[in-house]
Amino acid sequence: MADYNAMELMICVAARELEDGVSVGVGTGAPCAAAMLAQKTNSPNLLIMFEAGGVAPLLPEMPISVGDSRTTWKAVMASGMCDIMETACRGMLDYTFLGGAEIDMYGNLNSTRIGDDHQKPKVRFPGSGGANDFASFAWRMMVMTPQDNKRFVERCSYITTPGWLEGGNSRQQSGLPLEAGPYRIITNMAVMDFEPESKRMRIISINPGYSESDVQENCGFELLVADKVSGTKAPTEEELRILREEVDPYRYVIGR
Amino acid sequence: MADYNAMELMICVAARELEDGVSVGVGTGAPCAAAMLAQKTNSPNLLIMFEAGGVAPLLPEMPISVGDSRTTWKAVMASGMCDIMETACRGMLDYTFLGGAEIDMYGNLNSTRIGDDHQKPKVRFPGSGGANDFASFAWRMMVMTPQDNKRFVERCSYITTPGWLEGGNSRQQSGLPLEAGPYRIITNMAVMDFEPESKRMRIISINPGYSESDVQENCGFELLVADKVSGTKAPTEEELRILREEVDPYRYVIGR
Amino acid sequence: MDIIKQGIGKIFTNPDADAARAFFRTKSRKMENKLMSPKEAVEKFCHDGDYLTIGGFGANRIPTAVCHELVRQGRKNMGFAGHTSTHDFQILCAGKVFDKLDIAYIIGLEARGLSPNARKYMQSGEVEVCEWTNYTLSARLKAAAMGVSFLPIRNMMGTDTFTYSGAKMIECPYTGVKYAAVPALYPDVAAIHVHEADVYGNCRIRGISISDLDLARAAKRLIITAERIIRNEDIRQEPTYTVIPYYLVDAVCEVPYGSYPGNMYAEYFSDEDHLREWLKVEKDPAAFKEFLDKNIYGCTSHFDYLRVNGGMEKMWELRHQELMVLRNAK
Amino acid sequence: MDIIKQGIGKIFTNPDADAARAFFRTKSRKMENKLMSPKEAVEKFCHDGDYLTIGGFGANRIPTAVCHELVRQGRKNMGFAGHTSTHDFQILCAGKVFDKLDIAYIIGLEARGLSPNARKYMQSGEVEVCEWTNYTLSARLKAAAMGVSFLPIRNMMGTDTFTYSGAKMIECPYTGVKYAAVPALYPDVAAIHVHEADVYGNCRIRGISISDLDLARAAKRLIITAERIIRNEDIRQEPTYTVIPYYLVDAVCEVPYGSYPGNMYAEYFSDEDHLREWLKVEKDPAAFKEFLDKNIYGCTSHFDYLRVNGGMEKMWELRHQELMVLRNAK
Repeated sequence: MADYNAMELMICVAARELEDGVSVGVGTGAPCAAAMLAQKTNSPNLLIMFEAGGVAPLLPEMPISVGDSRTTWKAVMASGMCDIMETACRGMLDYTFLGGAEIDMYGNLNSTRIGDDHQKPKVRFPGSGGANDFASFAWRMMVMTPQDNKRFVERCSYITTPGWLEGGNSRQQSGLPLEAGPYRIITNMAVMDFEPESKRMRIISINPGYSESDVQENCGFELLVADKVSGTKAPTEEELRILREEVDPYRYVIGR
Repeated sequence: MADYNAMELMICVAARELEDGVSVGVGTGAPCAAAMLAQKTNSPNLLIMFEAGGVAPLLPEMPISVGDSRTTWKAVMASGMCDIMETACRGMLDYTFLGGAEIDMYGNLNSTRIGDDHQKPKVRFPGSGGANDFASFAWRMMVMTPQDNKRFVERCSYITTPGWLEGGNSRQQSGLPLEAGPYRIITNMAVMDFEPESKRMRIISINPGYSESDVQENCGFELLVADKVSGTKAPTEEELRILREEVDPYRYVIGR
Repeated sequence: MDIIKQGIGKIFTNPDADAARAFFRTKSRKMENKLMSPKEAVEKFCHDGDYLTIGGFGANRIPTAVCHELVRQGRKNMGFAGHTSTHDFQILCAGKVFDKLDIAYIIGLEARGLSPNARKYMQSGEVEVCEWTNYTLSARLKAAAMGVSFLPIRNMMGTDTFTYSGAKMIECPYTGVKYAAVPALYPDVAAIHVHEADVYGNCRIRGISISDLDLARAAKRLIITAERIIRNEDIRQEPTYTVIPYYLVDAVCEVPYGSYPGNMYAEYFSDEDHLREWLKVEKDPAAFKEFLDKNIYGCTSHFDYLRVNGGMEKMWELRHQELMVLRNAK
Repeated sequence: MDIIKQGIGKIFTNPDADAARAFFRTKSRKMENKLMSPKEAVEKFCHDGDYLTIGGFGANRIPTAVCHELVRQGRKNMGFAGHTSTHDFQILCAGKVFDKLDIAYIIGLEARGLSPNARKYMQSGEVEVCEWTNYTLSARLKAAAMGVSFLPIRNMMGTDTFTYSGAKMIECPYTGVKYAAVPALYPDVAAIHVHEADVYGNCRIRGISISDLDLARAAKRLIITAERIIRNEDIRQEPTYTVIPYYLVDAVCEVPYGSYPGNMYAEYFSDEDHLREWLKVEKDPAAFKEFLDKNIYGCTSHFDYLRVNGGMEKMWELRHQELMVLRNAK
C-alpha cells in the first residue's frame, strides 16, 4: 500500500466527490489541487470556476491567487466576480470547498475573528472573502481541514459563512437559497456528512489508522454516526502519482 | 433670409439647446439630425449615446436603427442597453429627445395606444421602447413635433412616458429621479418650456410666420405665456448648409 | 413587504429564483458538441406555450433562421418579450407564433415605419399583453441573470406604463425613496445570433451587446446561431473575448449571414429593399401570402432564403456596404 | 418598507441615488486630455476623509503607484473597501491611510499568508469596521453603477456576517422570499489599473475584470493608471474592446509595470520574492521602517520603485515568467 500524508489523503477523497461534469468553485491550495486531480482522474469534464472571473482554465500549475493569470490560462472565459457569483446564485454551481478557523456541528465556519470585541478583536482573520457567497449559492459545500478540539467547536464564536445555521430547517427559513448547504467535511481522520433531519455533523467514513473514538475525541462536540460507517479508501498509486507529478510537483500544498 | 421648412427649423432650434460638452440620448430621425448638427456647430464636444449601446460615434450618416452599425462607427465604446440606461439613471445624461402621438400640458407622452380596451386597442402604437427610460432618467427631455389640436391634448389618453405627470410637485413625489423632466417642446410654430411651479406648458418663443394665437389655436389645451416671449431665430445659412450637405444629404429627415 | 401600488398586467413567467435554481441545477455543465441545424434546435428546444426571447436589436444581429423556423414549424401560443424587437417581431406575427406578450417596443421597424400585419395582429384582441419598457425588460432579464426574483428600478412610476405592467412599487429600505420593483424574467428559451462560437457554445460578439449577455444567462434554454464556428483553441487563446460561456448554451447552429435581412456589425448591412418589401406586401393579404410562401414556408433553410433573395452576390453587396461605412466613410 | 432584521454595522457612505445624481450631473462629459502623474492625480482627487476603493484583485492588476502615493502623501482618515484586497490593503495599512473599513477580505495575501502589520493594525481598535463579503461589496458597487440605492441579494442571511454588516433583510414583493438588501456604495474616489487607455480615459482590460467595470461606474472620481497609452484612433477602431469610457475618468496616468509587484495578465507575473520580503520585514518594526523608506518614502515615482527592485532586468524576468506560463506551459 502506498505511503501518503494526511493532506494527500484529504485531496484524494475530495477529488473523488466531484462527479464527472459537475461545476466547482475553488480557491487556492488544497481545493484547487483536489479539482485538478479530479479533472485528471474521475471528472475530465469538471468545470472549474474562480471567484475573480476565471472559467474553465486548463490549469498549468497551482495558482497563488484566485485572480492570477493561471486561473485564466487557456480558459474559456475571463469574466468577473459578479458573473461568477451570479452564476452560482442562479444554481449553476454544484460544489465549493471552504475552510475556517472554527467549524461547528452544523458546518458553519468562522474566518473572521476570535474575541468578542468586534472593533478590537483578539485575533483577526481575513473575513469572508468569497466564502459566504459560495457557501450560500453552491449546492454542496465541502471542507478539507485538519481535525482537533479547538477547530471543531459546538458553536462557532462568530459565523462568517453559513452551514446549516442552527440545524433542522433553520437554513431553509433564513432566506438563503433552498436545498443548498454543507455536504462533506473531510479531515485527516474521517469523512462526515450531515444527518438529513437535524443537520448535525455525522461520521460516514473513517480514515485508515484512526478509530471512531479518535475522531470523536478530536472534536469539540458530539458527532453523530451513520448507520453504516465505512473505511475511507486510501489514495491509490495512480492518484498519488498524478497528484505529486502533475498537480503539485513543487509540493506547495501536499508538502505542508 | 434663407428658405427652410418646418423640420429644418425644429432641428436647428433643437441643436442650439445642446450646449457644448453635454450628453444626449437620441433616437433615429430628427433627434439624431439635431445632435449631429449641434456637434458640427455649437457643441463640438457633444456626447451622443444610443440606447442599444453606441457611445460617442463619429456618425458617418443617419442611422436607420438606434442599434445599427452607424451608431458605433468610430465610437469610443460599443456597450449595451443596461449600461446606457444605467449611465442615464446615475445622472450622466443631460438631454434626450422624444415624441409621441399625444402630448399633454405637462409634457407627458402617449406612444402606446388610442382606444380604451388595452387588450384590443383601436390603434396600437409601438409602445415605450426606451422613451419612458430616457424621460425618467435624463435631466432634460425635449420634444420636436408638429403641432395640432389632436396631438396637443389636455390630458394624454394613455401616459407612456412621464412628463411632469400631473404638474406641481407630482413628479417629485412619484419616485422618479428628482429634478429631471421635460424642458423644451419645439414645434413648427413655437418653442415651449414649463412654468416652474405648476409645470404647465408655456410659450417662450414663437417661430417666424406664426402668432401667439396660431400657437394657441393649434393646441388642445390652454398654453401659458412667458413674461417675455421672443421670436424664434430662423436657421442661419450656415446651419442650413451643414444640415443639408453634411447631416442629411439624402433628405431622409428634412425631406419629410 | 409593503407594496405601495401595483400594475394590473399579468406576469407570464415565474420570477421565483429557487424554482429557476432547481431547473439550472439540471442543466449540463459538460463541454459537448452542440452543433445542429436551426430546424433541429427549434424542434428540440422550442415548444408550443414556451416563453421566448430573441436577442439582438430588431433588425440588428438577430437570429433570423430561428424566427423563420418557428413560423415554419408552426409554433403557437408562445409567450414573447417584445423587447428591442422589430423585424423579429414582424416575422413572428406573420406566423401568429405568440399570444402572450410583454411589450417594450412592438410593430415598428424604427425609421422604416410600422408593420401593417403586426399592427393588425396587435389590434385583434388575440394577444394578451403586459406593458414594460426597453430598459425595464432588460432589468427583468438582469434580475434573472443575477439569480434573484426582482430588482428595483427608477422608471415607469407615475405613468400608465406602470399601471398596465406587472410592476410593484416599493420603498428603498435605506432612503425611503420609492422604486418600481420588477420581477425576474427567466425565458424558457432564447435565441441569440453571434459573430463566432465554438461547437460547445463559447461565443464572441463584436459591437453592441444590447441585452444579450443578461439574456443568455437568464434563459433556461439557449440557441446560438453564429456567423461562423471557430475552434475551441481560438476561444482559449483569448478568453477575454468570450461573452457567453458554453454552459449556458443548448444548441449551436452555424448560420452564415444569419442576421439577414438585418444588419450584422462589421459583417454586412441590412437589406433595406427586402425590409421595405415586407412592409409593402403586408398591406395586401394575397401578396403577403405569396411573399411568405416564397421566403419562409417554401424555404428549407437559411441558405435557401438567401438564395431567393439574391444569394451570394447580394450578400457581397451588403458586406461591401457595411465595410464601406465602417472603413471608408469620410 | 418592512425591515425584518438589520445589521449593526455602520454605513460609511451615502447610498442615496439622487445625491449621487446631483454629483454626477456636475461631472464633465468633455473628451479632454487627462494625462497626469500619479502624484498629481492623488493630490487632486484623493483627500483626507474620502472613501476610497482600489480595483484589481489584491496583487493582480492593482494600481500600485496610487497606493504608494497615498502613503507617501500621508493621506489619513479615509474610508476603504477591503474588497478583493491583499497587497493593496497591506500598503495602505503601512501608512495607516484609512480608519473606516468595509471588510470582505483583509490582512491576507491568499496562499502567501497573512500580513503581520495589517493584522496588528486591524487588532488595534483604531479602525472602525463593517463586515460584508466579496460578492456583497461587488453588489453594492453594482447598485451604485445602476444608479439605485440598494439591491437585493441572497447571501449573508443567517450569519454574523449579516449581523455585523449594514444590510437589511426584506421580502421579495413577488415571492415573499427573504432577501438581504445591500446599500449602494458610491466611493468618493477609485483607482484602477488597466492594460491600455487613451489620454481621455477610454480603457481596455485583458483577462478578468473582477469588479472593476461596476467600480468605474460607481466611483465619483476615477484615477486610471495604464500600462500604456494608446491613440484615440485605436480605441475608435474597435469600440467593442472599450470597457471603461472616458466620461467616467478624471485622471489618466501612464505607469508601465504599474501593477508591480503584482501580476498583470499577459504582461508580467507577480514578484513573489518581493511580496515574501514584505511579509517578512513586517515582523520587525525597524526592518519594516527601513523597507518602507527604501520602497515608498524614498521613491519619487513608480520608475524609482522599479529601479530599487531590479529595474528593467527584473521586469523582463517577470514578463518572461508570465508569458512562459501563458504561451508555453504544457
